[in-house]
Amino acid sequence: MGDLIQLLVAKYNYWIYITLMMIGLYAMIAKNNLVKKIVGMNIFQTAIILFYVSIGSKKGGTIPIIEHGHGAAGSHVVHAADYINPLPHVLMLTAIVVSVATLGVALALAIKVYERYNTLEEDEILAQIREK
Amino acid sequence: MKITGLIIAILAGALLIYATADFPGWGDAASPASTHVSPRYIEKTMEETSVPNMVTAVLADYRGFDTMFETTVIFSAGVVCFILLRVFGSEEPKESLYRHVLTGVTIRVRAGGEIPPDSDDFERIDVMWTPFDLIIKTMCRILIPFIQLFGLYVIAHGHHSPGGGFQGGVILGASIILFAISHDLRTALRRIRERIDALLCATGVFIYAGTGALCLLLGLNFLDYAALASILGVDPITARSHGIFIVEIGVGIAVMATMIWIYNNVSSRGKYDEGL
Amino acid sequence: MIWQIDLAILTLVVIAGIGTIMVKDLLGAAILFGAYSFMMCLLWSVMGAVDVAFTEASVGAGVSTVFFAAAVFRTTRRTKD
Amino acid sequence: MSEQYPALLVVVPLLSALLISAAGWLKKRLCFPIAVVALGVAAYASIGLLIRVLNEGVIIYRLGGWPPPWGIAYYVDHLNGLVLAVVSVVAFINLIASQKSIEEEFPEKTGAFYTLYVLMVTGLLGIVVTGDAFNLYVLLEIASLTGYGLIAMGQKDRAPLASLNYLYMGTIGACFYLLGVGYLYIVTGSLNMVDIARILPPLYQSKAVLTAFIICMVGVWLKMALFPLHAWLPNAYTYAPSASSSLIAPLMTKVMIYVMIRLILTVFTPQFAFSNLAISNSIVWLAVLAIVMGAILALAQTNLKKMLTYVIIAEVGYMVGGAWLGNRAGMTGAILHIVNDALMTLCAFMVVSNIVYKVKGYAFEDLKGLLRKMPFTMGAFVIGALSIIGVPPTCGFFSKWYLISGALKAGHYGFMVALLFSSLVNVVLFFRVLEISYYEPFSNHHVGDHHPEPMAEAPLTMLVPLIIVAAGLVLVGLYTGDIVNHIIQFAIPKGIV
Repeated sequence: MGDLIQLLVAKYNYWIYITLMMIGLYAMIAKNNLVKKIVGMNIFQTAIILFYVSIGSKKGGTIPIIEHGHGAAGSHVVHAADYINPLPHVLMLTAIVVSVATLGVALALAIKVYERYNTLEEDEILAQIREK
Repeated sequence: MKITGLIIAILAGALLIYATADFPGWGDAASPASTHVSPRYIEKTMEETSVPNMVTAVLADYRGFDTMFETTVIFSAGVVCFILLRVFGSEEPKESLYRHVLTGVTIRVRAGGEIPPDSDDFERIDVMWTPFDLIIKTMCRILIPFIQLFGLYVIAHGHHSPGGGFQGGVILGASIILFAISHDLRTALRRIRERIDALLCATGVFIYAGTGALCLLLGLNFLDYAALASILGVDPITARSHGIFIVEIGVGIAVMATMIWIYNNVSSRGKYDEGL
Repeated sequence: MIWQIDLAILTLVVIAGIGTIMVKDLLGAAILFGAYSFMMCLLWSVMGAVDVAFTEASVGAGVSTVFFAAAVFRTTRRTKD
Repeated sequence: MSEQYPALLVVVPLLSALLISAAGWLKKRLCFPIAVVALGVAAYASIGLLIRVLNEGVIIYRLGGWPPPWGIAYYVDHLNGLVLAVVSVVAFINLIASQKSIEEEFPEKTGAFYTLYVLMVTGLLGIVVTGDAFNLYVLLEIASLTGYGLIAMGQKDRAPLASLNYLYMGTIGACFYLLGVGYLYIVTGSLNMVDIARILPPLYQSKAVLTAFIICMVGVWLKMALFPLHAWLPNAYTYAPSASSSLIAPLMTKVMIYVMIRLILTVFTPQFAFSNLAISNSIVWLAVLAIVMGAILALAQTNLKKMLTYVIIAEVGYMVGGAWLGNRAGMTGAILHIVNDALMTLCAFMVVSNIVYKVKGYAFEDLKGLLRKMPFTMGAFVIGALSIIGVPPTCGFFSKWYLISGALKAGHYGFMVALLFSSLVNVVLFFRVLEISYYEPFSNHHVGDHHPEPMAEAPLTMLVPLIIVAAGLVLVGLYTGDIVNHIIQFAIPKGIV
């Protein structure tokens, strides 16, 4: 029992992130509305970003900005254990940008589809294509 | 489809959760991610780039190449939205509305009808027009300069505090979008024309990639800002700091312009006629 | 970081996420997505990722929501699921 | 200058894409020349790079001057040197060939179209040249985003929907890849491919590494449209404008196969992929399924372009299967087939764009009488078809030969049978197309004194590149021995026998 609780405490964060990812993935596959799928896509991407950010977290670490930055280079030693790992943050800044770019393109495409078929529901669009 | 989706999601989730068994604990300071590559960033950024904000230093210098392509991604999203949605030489709208400013009377002009002369008396309004709201317009007018000032601060102060080109650029872009929403798209377009906006977009990315190419021409590797030392007249470490600042400005310009560009195209369906 | 706060925010994030995909109105989904992004931003600032939180606040909760609203405005709010 | 080639390869197209975008607003006439110069420089640099690799071995280029695990580094070895040359040459030839059709189809947006075209090539070259797992993701997104835009410009009715579906699938694929990299990062702490490979061996038993491998592979398979995950591909490629389909069809799937091979060979090492995991056999069976289903579905199509897209799906099966056979011959066949299939698909799709340019359609009825009307185009088509079928002097034969001998060596007869079956189906497919194009349209026979329709060939700027590509198919076939002995031989690590 003790082991289980320890496991739970150490890992519950990851499990919740994965749950979020699966909410997004489910919405992308199962939803019928094109914009809903785009929302799901964004949830999926944000959950992955959350996962990455949590890789960088460090118990007892502070935000990755060095205090007394001005002219103090070398005057006090910086220990790696005191600061949170900045690398995942950098990667995820990039990933957020990618997700907003994808969002823009996806919405533009959805508007194009709507202009042509006058609906955003996938089954109605497919029915219209089949009719022709 | 719903069942398939659920099954796929549950299977994928189960696989991912199964793998967490071998992960280091959450927030473990001894995990490989915290001990292999990152300590150098934490301990050496000040010495090597003299930028206190490690995220900025890693973003624009150690992994500056990623960031250049991140800006390119945004730029290509802008171009894709433009190429998909923009309609040139739009046919005359079915009907357009004009408001007589003094009396508040609304005139409806059918296609082919006579358009009121271009004067201060008449004002073109959107079909989905909401009545003139003094509070919103005035508040936005007052707020926007401060938002823009904050955006510039975020870009400029990215070395020492959270923020940088990307965040600042988004804030600057958002201020213009706020202007477009609180007034209307045509007024906003008169401030930043489409062509200027598109050129700014390319210019921003060009500043970034051009800085890198300049380093290459000065004899060092691509994006090695130390090469700028000879031009800027400072030592190589400070040159890195300045180089980061230059590319952050580029990122800011590109992101600002692209956000506006995407908004204009999406909100007006590429007609640049009536916005949100 | 305080685990109670962490857990509370995580729960809210999951609720907001489920709400976003369940609500039967696209404009509502857009707004709920904004709320979801804000929770996410909160979570990241709690974790110490200030730059990422800043970006998410301006992009996820700000500009993305505007894009969604603009797209919904130009198409339709109606959705079957 | 030659030590800067790896950077120039990516940076010159990127800078020129920005210039093109500006030129699109200021002076439209300049767009095409800038694009030609940019891709020309890229092609020159990539060939120069390949020659340097042949002489000196692996080239490492540090971007920003930072040493590898901290900064991003480019690694150019024989494998990606070869793929780089293919990508840049294919993109260059196709750019020249499609100038006419681009300017006819998008008179107002040529600037934006060329921008996206060059950006996409930048992305593809970057994917191939990079040695950093995360950098690969960013470039993958550039290539995909521009690809969605290029595809959605096609037929008004169907292209946006097809492109949107591609976007959903592509984003899931890219996200899976990103997640896989995250799983690797959490257990290794590194993003550099070589560095990850160095750290991994003690961790081979870890569940996290296994999961990372699986989700990376699933992501890449989604992007390359391996059979059960292929649903987005046929519509997207069929409804795309001809200039973009002849860029995307030859390159996108092939580059993703390169990524898969790179993941197997460099990141996870062949020992892990082939020996530690006992899944290679089932993946080859998946490839068999892809080949058979691709061939059968291709038979069911009634238009040329869609038929070719299903042929691509079958070809993806060839390469995946070859790579996963786990022996030297199979891997050689897979890498050689990346080169050959890029050229073959380019040839076939350039033929389609010539036909579309002249006839305004690509359904089978539109092809009637084309053998007389467009003899050179159809001649090139015959060579492309022979190569796809796998007839000796053309290059398709040789890669198939290696694949089959790999299958024999691995004792995987299912894969061999699938290859032969698909060749037979290809014979039927292409013979049917030729038969249709041999007969004149019906209406002509009713006219009493019937004159054969005059020749109406595509313009020279489209025809000459096509003929060069067709000649290239035969040339590559003739020089296969050299390519294998001098390049591919060194691309495969010694561990694989």
